[in-house]
Amino acid sequence: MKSILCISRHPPYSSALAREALETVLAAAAFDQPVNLLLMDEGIWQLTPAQQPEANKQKSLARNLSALEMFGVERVYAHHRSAVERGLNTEALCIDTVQWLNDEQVQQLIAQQDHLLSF
Amino acid sequence: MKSILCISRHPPYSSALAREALETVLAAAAFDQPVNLLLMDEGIWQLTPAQQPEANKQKSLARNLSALEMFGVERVYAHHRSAVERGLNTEALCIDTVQWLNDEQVQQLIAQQDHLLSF
Amino acid sequence: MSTLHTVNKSPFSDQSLHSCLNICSSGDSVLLIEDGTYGALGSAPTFKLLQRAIERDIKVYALESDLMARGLQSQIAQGIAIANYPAFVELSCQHTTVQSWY
Amino acid sequence: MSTLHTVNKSPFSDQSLHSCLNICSSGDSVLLIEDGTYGALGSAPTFKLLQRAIERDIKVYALESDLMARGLQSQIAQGIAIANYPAFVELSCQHTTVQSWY
Amino acid sequence: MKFTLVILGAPYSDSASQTALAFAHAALANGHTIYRLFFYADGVHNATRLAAPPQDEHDLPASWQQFITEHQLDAVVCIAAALRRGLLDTTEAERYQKSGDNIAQGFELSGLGQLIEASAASDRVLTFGA
Amino acid sequence: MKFTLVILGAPYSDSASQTALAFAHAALANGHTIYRLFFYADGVHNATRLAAPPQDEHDLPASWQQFITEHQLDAVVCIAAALRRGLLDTTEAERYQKSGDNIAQGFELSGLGQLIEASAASDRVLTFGA
Repeated sequence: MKSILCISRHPPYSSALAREALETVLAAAAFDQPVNLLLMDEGIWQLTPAQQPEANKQKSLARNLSALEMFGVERVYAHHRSAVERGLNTEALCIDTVQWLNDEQVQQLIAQQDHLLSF
Repeated sequence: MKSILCISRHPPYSSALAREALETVLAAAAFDQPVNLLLMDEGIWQLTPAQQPEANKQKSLARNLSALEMFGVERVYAHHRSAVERGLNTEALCIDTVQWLNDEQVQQLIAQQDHLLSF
Repeated sequence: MSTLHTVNKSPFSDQSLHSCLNICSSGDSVLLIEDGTYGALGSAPTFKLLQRAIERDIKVYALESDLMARGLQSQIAQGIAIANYPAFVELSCQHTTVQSWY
Repeated sequence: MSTLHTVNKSPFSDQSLHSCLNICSSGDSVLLIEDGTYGALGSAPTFKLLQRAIERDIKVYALESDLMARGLQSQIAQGIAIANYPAFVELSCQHTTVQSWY
Repeated sequence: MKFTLVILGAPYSDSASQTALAFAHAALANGHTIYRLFFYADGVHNATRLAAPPQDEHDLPASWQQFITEHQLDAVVCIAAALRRGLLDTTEAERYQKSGDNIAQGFELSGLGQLIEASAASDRVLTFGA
Repeated sequence: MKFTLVILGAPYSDSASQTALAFAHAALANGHTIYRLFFYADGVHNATRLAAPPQDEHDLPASWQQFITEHQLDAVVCIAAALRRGLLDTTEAERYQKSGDNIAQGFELSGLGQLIEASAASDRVLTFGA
């Protein structure tokens, strides 16, 4: 079995990329492939609480993030500095399975993988 | 007759946008519509000399820029600060019809227009 | 003679809002749309530039439905007004031209 | 265990190269492709960060055909090597994983 | 006022299409008129009739088509931009000997002259970038 | 080595498609193999058979198709991403009652499982982003 890390660096609603990254993670989990998700840079915005994309006729991404746990992806990794730089309140997020990583821990996580999928 | 200014802020080869901006300017000129082109931000890179996109099977944009004069677009406006910030040598460009504008002159140029087309 | 500037990129990753604020004139308006609405946060790297623009008599708005989509509506910095689509339309009428920064 | 990082956005407008250089580890390589090749210029805002990366034993390359398309091949900063597509392929074999910054 | 809207983004790639459509609805609701919609660059993908998104996702091409039909709007797709990107009507499919076409009813393939003419005839021109 | 390439960009929108194709050519020339090409997100537009760019412009969808056919490569287009964006084969066109289809021969519509399976089977996976 090869381990996959999906690195999601883009914000939630302006394009379908963040959603398509999550669908990839869910697919890997559904096929019992070891998979993790790392949010960094603008991808951090996927974690803001109280997202209401219905006004733009879009579906909430927070729901897909919540679904990860049910599919066996127990934590979502997120880059702490990306959040700090953006002033994101790390205590109030749309999911409660986030594990924050500093630069070094991100490097270690990447080094453990067989494959990276970049979104 | 209404005056049009096409503001081209994107670099030459990664997408078709810079080319499609030039095609718009050429079309306006062909229809005898008063039209000008302003290059700023990453659009400044369209002016670098010695572009050789053939290696990537693309056509040179410099040729389209040169064609503007034939269609009656006698100068190409370009934002001086964008060039300075990028270290572009303003003495060696792919065309010799560039008129450099400072921030204030860009503001004045914009204020004179009936319409802006943003590329 | 004035311009409505729309900006749709996040200033945390892209220079468009920065460029816009350097070029816009007194009497212009700036409307933050799509990912541009992240520029309404006080934590944005363009925050000071934006405050200076407001002091220069440039009005700054953020599009309501894009703020809501991103969960930002309660977090926007002072001096930025919330605009809905009808207001977007009327802003584009009040100004003579519209420049889109993307 | 090392990573090849490709970066395809210009550091003059986008933060991707900046983020990449903050995260990449000693022994990794960075390959500038497409508009990322503007990051090979000494005038780039990421220049110092890139020089420090080179000092940290990170190899930096720029893709030849993308440099040529943009007229940059004679202007790249010291310490950056030019790579063609066969070299790109071999870099992706020498490193165990590839991360694309875009 | 008379508006011309230039749409440069494809559905799903970015928000340009969605923002432009919401703006267009609001413009009509506010009592203005739309002289022309001009789909250019990646915006040509809004004219496809083959999109089949999941039922709970907004079908932007279908919404554009409905909006255009309902208000009898002039919706022009730049022909050069469309041909490059694989958007064809039956005439162009025949001319280029392509087996099939994919442009929805209500959209018309034409040249950049239509954008220039619309600019001359409109009070406001707005670009919706990708 | 066995490569899987993930292509996320449409022709003309950005360079992802062109870079991926040049990489793929070089990989085979260097003696490696390509286990699978996976077209996802906006990359699905590379699979159109209807593109008709000017003769002096590079026809990327045609080049991909030729490359795939010549080397008998496995080229999978993500079905969910394709349906959203208006890329269909005859089966899907029938299922969704769309009048037409536009996917070129050599490309196969399938699910994300094909990307996961390819990752498991490949030595290297590269993403070509937009």
